[in-house]
Amino acid sequence: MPELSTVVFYVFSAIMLLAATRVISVKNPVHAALFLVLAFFSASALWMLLKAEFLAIALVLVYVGAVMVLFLFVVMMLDVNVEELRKQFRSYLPVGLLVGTAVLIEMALVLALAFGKKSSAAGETVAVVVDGSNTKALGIELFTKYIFAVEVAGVLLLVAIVAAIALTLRDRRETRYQNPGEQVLIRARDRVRVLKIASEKPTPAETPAAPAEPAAAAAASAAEVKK
Amino acid sequence: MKLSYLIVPFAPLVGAILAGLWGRQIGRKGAHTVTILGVLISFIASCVVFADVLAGNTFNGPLYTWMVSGGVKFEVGFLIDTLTVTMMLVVTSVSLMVHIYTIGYMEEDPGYQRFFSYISLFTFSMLMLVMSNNFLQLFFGWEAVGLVSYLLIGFWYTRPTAIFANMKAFLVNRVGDLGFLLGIGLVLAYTGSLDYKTVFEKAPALKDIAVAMGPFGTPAWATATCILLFIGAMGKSAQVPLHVWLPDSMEGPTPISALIHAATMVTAGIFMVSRMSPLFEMSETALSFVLIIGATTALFMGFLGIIQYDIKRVVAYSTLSQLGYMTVALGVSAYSAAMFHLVTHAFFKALLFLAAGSVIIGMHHNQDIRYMGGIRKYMKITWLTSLVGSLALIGFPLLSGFYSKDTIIEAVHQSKIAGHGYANFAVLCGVFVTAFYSFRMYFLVFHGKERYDEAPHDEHHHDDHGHGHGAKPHESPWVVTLPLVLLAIPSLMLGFWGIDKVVYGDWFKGVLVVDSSHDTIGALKPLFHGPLGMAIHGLSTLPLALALAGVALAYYLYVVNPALPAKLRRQFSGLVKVLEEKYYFDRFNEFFFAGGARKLGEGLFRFGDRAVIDGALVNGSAKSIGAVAGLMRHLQTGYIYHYAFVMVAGVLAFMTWLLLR
Amino acid sequence: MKDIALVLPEIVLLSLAGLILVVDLFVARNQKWFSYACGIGALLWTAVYVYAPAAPLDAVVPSSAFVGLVVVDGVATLLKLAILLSAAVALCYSWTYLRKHQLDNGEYVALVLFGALGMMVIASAASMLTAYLGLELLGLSMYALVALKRGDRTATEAAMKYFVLGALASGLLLFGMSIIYGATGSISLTAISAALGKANSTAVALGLIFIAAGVAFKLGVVPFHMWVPDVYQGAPTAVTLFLGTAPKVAAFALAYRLFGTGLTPAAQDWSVILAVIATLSVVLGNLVAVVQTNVKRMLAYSAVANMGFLLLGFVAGGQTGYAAALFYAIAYAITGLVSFGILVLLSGRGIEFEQIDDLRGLNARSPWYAFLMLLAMFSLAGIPPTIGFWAKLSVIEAIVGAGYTWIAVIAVLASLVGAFYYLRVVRVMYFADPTDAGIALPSRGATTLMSVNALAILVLGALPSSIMALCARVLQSS
Amino acid sequence: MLLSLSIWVPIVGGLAVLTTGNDKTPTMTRWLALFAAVAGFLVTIPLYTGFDSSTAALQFVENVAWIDRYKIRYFLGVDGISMWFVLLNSFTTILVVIAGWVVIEKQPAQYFAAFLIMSGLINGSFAAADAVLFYVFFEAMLIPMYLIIGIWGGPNRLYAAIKFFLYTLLGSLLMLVALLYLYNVTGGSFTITDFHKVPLARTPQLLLFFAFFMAFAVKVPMWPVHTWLPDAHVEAPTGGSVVLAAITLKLGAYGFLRFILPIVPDASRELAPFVVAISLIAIVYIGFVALVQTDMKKLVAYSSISHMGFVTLGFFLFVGPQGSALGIEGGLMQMISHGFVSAAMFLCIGVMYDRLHSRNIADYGGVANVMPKFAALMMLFGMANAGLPGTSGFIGEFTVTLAAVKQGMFWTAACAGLALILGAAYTLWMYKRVVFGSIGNDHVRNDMPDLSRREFWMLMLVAACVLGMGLYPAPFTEVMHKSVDALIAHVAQSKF
Amino acid sequence: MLPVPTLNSYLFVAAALFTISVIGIFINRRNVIILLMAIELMLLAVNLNFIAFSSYLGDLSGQVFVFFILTVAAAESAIGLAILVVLFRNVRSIDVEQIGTLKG
Repeated sequence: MPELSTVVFYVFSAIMLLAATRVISVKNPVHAALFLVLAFFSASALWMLLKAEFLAIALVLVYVGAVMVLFLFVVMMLDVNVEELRKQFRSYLPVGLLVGTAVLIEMALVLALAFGKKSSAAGETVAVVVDGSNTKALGIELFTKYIFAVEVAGVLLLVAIVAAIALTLRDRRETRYQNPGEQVLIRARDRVRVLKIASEKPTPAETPAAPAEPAAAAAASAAEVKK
Repeated sequence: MKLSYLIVPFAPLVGAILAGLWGRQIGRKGAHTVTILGVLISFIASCVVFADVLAGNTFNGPLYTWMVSGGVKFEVGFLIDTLTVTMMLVVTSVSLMVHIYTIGYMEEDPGYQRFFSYISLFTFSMLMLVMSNNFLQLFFGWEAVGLVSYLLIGFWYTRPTAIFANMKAFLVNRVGDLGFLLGIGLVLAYTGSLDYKTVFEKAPALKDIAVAMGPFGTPAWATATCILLFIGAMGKSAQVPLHVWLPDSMEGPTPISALIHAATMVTAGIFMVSRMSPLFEMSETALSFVLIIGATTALFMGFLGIIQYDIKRVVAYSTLSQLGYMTVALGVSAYSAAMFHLVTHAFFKALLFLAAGSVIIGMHHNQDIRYMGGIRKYMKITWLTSLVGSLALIGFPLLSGFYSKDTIIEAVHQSKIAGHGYANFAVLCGVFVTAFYSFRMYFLVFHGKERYDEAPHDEHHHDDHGHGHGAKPHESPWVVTLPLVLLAIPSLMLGFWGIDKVVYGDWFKGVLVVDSSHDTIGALKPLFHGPLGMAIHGLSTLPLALALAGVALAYYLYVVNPALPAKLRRQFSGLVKVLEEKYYFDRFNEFFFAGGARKLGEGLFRFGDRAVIDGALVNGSAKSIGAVAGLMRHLQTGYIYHYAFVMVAGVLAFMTWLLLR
Repeated sequence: MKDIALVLPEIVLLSLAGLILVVDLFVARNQKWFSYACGIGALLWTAVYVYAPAAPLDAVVPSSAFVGLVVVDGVATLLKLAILLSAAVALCYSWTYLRKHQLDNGEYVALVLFGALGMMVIASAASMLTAYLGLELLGLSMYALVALKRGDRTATEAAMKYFVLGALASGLLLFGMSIIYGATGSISLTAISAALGKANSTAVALGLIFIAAGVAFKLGVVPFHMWVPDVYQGAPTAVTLFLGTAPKVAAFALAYRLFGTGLTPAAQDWSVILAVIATLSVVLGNLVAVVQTNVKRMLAYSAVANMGFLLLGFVAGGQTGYAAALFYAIAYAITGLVSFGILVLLSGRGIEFEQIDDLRGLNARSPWYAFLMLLAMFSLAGIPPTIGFWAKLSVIEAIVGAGYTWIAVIAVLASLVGAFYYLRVVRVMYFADPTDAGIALPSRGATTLMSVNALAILVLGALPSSIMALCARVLQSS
Repeated sequence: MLLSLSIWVPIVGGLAVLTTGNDKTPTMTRWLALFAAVAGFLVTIPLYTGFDSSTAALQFVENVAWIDRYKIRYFLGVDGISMWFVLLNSFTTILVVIAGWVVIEKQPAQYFAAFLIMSGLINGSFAAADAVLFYVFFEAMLIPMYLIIGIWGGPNRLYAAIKFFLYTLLGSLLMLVALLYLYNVTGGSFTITDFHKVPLARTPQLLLFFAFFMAFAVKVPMWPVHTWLPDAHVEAPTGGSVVLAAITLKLGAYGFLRFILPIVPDASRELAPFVVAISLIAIVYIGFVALVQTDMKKLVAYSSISHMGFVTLGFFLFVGPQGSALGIEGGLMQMISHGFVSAAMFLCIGVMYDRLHSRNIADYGGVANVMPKFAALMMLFGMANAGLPGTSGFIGEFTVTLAAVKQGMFWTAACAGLALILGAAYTLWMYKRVVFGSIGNDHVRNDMPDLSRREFWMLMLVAACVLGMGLYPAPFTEVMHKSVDALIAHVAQSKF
Repeated sequence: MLPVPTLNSYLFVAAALFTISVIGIFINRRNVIILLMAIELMLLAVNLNFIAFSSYLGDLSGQVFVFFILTVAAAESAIGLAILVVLFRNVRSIDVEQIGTLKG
């Protein structure tokens, strides 16, 4: 009878791979996101097996709690026509599977060549524990040895914030607003432009009242008010 | 180095430069004055040198070092000996005559100064050629005279025929020059020097060395060299088959025909072979080659003279034929005879040409002998001098041509060299032919019915006398007739005076080398009993009989029975056609060489350069790069999944490499 | 405190960037030049901090900080200087363009500064972790910058492609890093280098392949180059200018840190991989550039080819090879600043100046700019006496020296093809008649800066000795 | 200092012209350009007067470190092989400036500047004793030339310019690889003389041979990589054609002597028959092609290729110690002479082009009637082109042919000698159709005044050189002997 | 009988996950959001690798790395989604095939 951990490994591995397969194959992005959540959960379980408890928790918290929610948000927000996204999926499948299989087989072969000896010999995971807690150990590492990296990661998040805001915030330029400073500073000649229009020579045969009207129209159009 | 040596060639050069560069400033008179003065000085200096050489002072030395390369010293220098001085005298005297004659002949030509400049330049070049003591300078002169010849044939450069003829002359000469150059190359390659003296000294040891000449097998050095050098002579001296340019060169003004294409330049080949006699004597094969070429030229070019109507062309063919005689003389090692004939021929042929020119002036630049006749009444001096010239040409006893030509015929008779039988026949037959066409022309021009008013109107000739057609012929001015008279004198006397000294005497001793095994002149020497004796003996020999027969026939056909020639012409139309077409040499050359070269060039250009190199290779590779690029840009489909696929495929490829490693 | 002192430039830049972000909120819409000036000032000020403790550059004693996360050595200092200066210059060129294209907001400056910070982190990376974080910092800033022209369809499309492929690439890189970590048991590059001898070579090779893919993506070399043309073309030209210059130096830094220091013992493996990648890039980049009509896209393919050349320096390996590649990166940054900078400067209001035909008759309209562009083109083509020639010379020298003569032959033949399209730019500028399409004539200040920048191509082309020697010496001392 | 001056005086002059030039009123520009060109020539004269012809070593040496990283040095020096070309180039620059005096209306400042800068660069490549320095100058001159053809060229200039550039670049890039290879073999030196000394096995020699050969054969140009030349010449403005023909082609041939022969002597000896064969093809094939050209410039361009065939032929005639000198010096003389003659021919065509704006032979005819002075000068140059003794054109062809015969390669000499006929044929035929004959059309009658004073003296200057060299070439060869002998002695030794 | 999971087992699982996500990226032609999710999956696979190695090596730095990857991944998805939103505003679609105007 296999150990529990062994069973757990196989079960969650299977779930994770299946969920991953579904992620890339389902038609509805909402479903995909949910399958992704499933995959993350399974992965989290595997990480637990590997005694990386903090990371396993963090994965669930960060990913499932935050990132996936973001995904779902976007999916909902974008109002995607789901039906349209389904065509022509299968026709590319064989090529994709072929290459995928090739990649997988080759990777498996190379990995077997590379790490086969090591794994067959030990087969035992080593919990990296300092003072009994993975979290604590990790924390100490992060804030001593890796403080520089933490800072850079912080900048990274800042960049993400700046970028996301800069990209998605509706442009202020599109809203019209008054600038009192500009309004005060403006001068008369900027506002009203007097155009000289060569008056047409009135033919004597026409009525004498005729010239008055066009002149008024010209004056009206000449006074062009600037913004 | 004596000053006179320098004066001889450079005086004409100064004249040429003055007349050429400042022609407009010094005017017509100035131009002919400086050039004639130059040539006169040159002539006088030549006489001085002549006297000096007579006194036994020869000279061989460099003027300056032209270039040194690869251990070879290329020099410019003079070799003054009897051969040189003979040529110097001939060149300067004939040139002087021609200069004077030109004053009259070119009187109305707009290119007057240019003309004088050219002929003086020619005189310079020719003198440099003959005075050279090395092959380089020889080649210099060789090409320089060719250049001036080119310029002068095309003197009337608006005439299409003239500029065709001059190009043809230059190119045909170039063919000869190629041979000449290669000959010089062989000389240099084996002797390591271009200096005559050194070469002649080293030659005997080298003569039998086999030379690898590709398709021509491996002839002996002497044979190869001599034949190649002779090819040069064939070009310059218009030997079959490189003779084609000479008749056409008559497009040039007549003084040129006299000076360049009769008296001097064309004999450069004869002079050169004589100069190279130490080399030619080493190879009987080469001599045979020379002999056969010369004999062919002598006879077959004579035939062509028979049917020509253009007065200058008749003389031109006679020149060809006479050059053939000289070449024959070279072939039988009778160099002195060749040189002697060269000298006499220079005078009487110059005379004939100038006389022809005089006739042409008299006929208002009509050259067709069918429209002449009976001119002797109007142009007495021209007539008489022409008669002298013609008689000298046919070898009438006591006249200069007789001595030189008869000696050649006798020498051929004595020769045992391969081809001598053919040559013997050719020269004898040639005597008859020469006599016939010479007197055909003579009778047609000076005797018989006056036909000058029948001339069809002719557009391209140079008649701006203002006389109009049909005007009576008139005697030429004294500047024209004076040279005729002055040239008639040596034509009459030179043979008689010179034969014993030049041919049978010691004049060329040590200069012209003859191997005793084929010394034809040496064999004749015992038979020679003075010039008078030779003339008397000549009366009873076959050549004179043949010559007289030719004259008689001409008289019968063109004076007694003038209708007959036309009939005969119709009768033998096939033969006449061949002669009219000059044995189809021109046709062949034009079709095969000129046309062939153009076709080949066109083919290489269109196919080789355009289609293959540019089309297929250069633009082709550019196009294919463009095409490949155009295809490859389609890999960039714009779709993310393709991009991702390519990336993954790249990784996959590397993993495959890793597994197969 | 020593640790802090070593990363003081980064701290300064970060603080200033944050400050600008805040100050910008209070800067009026039409006074944004102030933020830009501050940004440029921040970059230059940081450069001073980079340079000040370090002089002379080749005498910098390599010192690591933060328990082996960061290393400050000559290479890092030089690279940081190059990055900061080129970023500052790019920002100078961009100002007018951004204003004309209504991109003149404070976020732009901040993102550029953060990007520069990321590059600095890469340059100093002594651990795979730091390298990765720097890379992501740069990457995220760049994604955002490309997308910043929000209303523009092509810009957002480019950003999306860049982002997805970039994420894929960093996934590949991380996968490789995890394998290397597994094989060597460390993420510190020096430790990896030490452990590599004992590690399983197949595992290392597998990791190398994935790391190479990640680095190759950042460099933009075949077959991981597919984003380059689309992003260069789609992004606003000012962003392209930034993207095409400093990050190339950073990409060198990444490659140098990973391959040149961490994975050196596995050189016989990765040099083969890089040789293939580099050769393919040189050939494909030059080939496809030939048929482009959009000058930005053409320069993108040219960048692919040039980065292939740069990578050849790594193929050659050793100090010589890295020095050649480093010199190449700097030379390319200088040239890239000119070529893209001129496009940026000449762009009119709201119009992208990007078709090759837009340059028609430039010589008739502005001979000076035509000449400067000509310098850039000949430098890219590698014709002396420009700096581009020396860059190519050093790289080819390195690979010929390493025995890869055939690659050198292929590379030079490909750059022959390359010369064709660079010449086409010169051709339209000089030989064609000008069209009516208006160009903006830049301000005197921009022209002066551009002149200095472009003449540097020529001057450094005539006297490349000092900078070449510097590249070699900083590598030796590191 | 002299060599530096010869390089930098024109370049600085060019920059001065470029910056101070005023395209609206170009008089000052022209005079400044002429001044720079003349100054550039004057500084080269001491190279001849101060030349020590008793040594094969480099003279007027300047050797300072330039790029330490690769031990690249600013190493200048001339020997008997290169000295003349510096002078020739500086002289030609004067001609070019005069030729473009009033003719160039479009951006004259850029025009003159381009030529002056190019002049300096060319001097640099002839004087360079460091391979990279050579390469830098060699390549850099492509830029001004590209612009010259492209900006001031004829209707098909775009194609011609790019073809010229890429063709040349193709060769030189391979050379770059070769240089770097040698750098590694020598253990880190770019000095050309070090390349000469380094031993090399057969295979690398052969590969290096082809790398260098591509570079220089394109430049010479040799068949079959010659097709850029006719296009470039036809489209280039007169000055461009002059420099291209007179100078840059020489650079290719110069490369044979400076690089190929001494660096890979064994490969050179082994492949000499190959080079001789394609030289012959160049001479004969191109001669025939030149015959059928209807464009004067193209004709002269093809004739240049044919003439340059003699140069490469001469270089690769390995005849004992003596004969080689004849061939190599003959080749060098042919190079110098061709510098004068081709320049003159292109200037002549330029003179006609300036009047009728056509290069088609068919558009002319009877030019002698209206331009007698010009006709006379062109006759001289035509004859020089046809290799007439007394002109400079003769020397090279003569000596190379002699050298070939001397080598025992009679058949080669005979084929090469065909140029004697072909050269005369195409030159004279063109001359006949263009200059001789009656006036071809009204344009010739009305629009072709005889030479202006400027043109006359420009052509006279060349004419003097052509004749002077033809009549007294000794001074030209004197300075070469030692260098050529040293080269031959070097080539005779195996490097294996 | 199930074998006890070894390091290799984890690596295989991670590799499989990695492969699935890669396939997801290039097989998906319709939905950009799924692309982003596939990227998350890929990072998950990498994390699994790191943690597995970390455990088997007894070295904490792998876990530290994972911590940062998680952080970065979050930031990345934020930016990715922001870009997606902007793109959607321009294109009115999240169809991958719609974003192919830049090509060639």
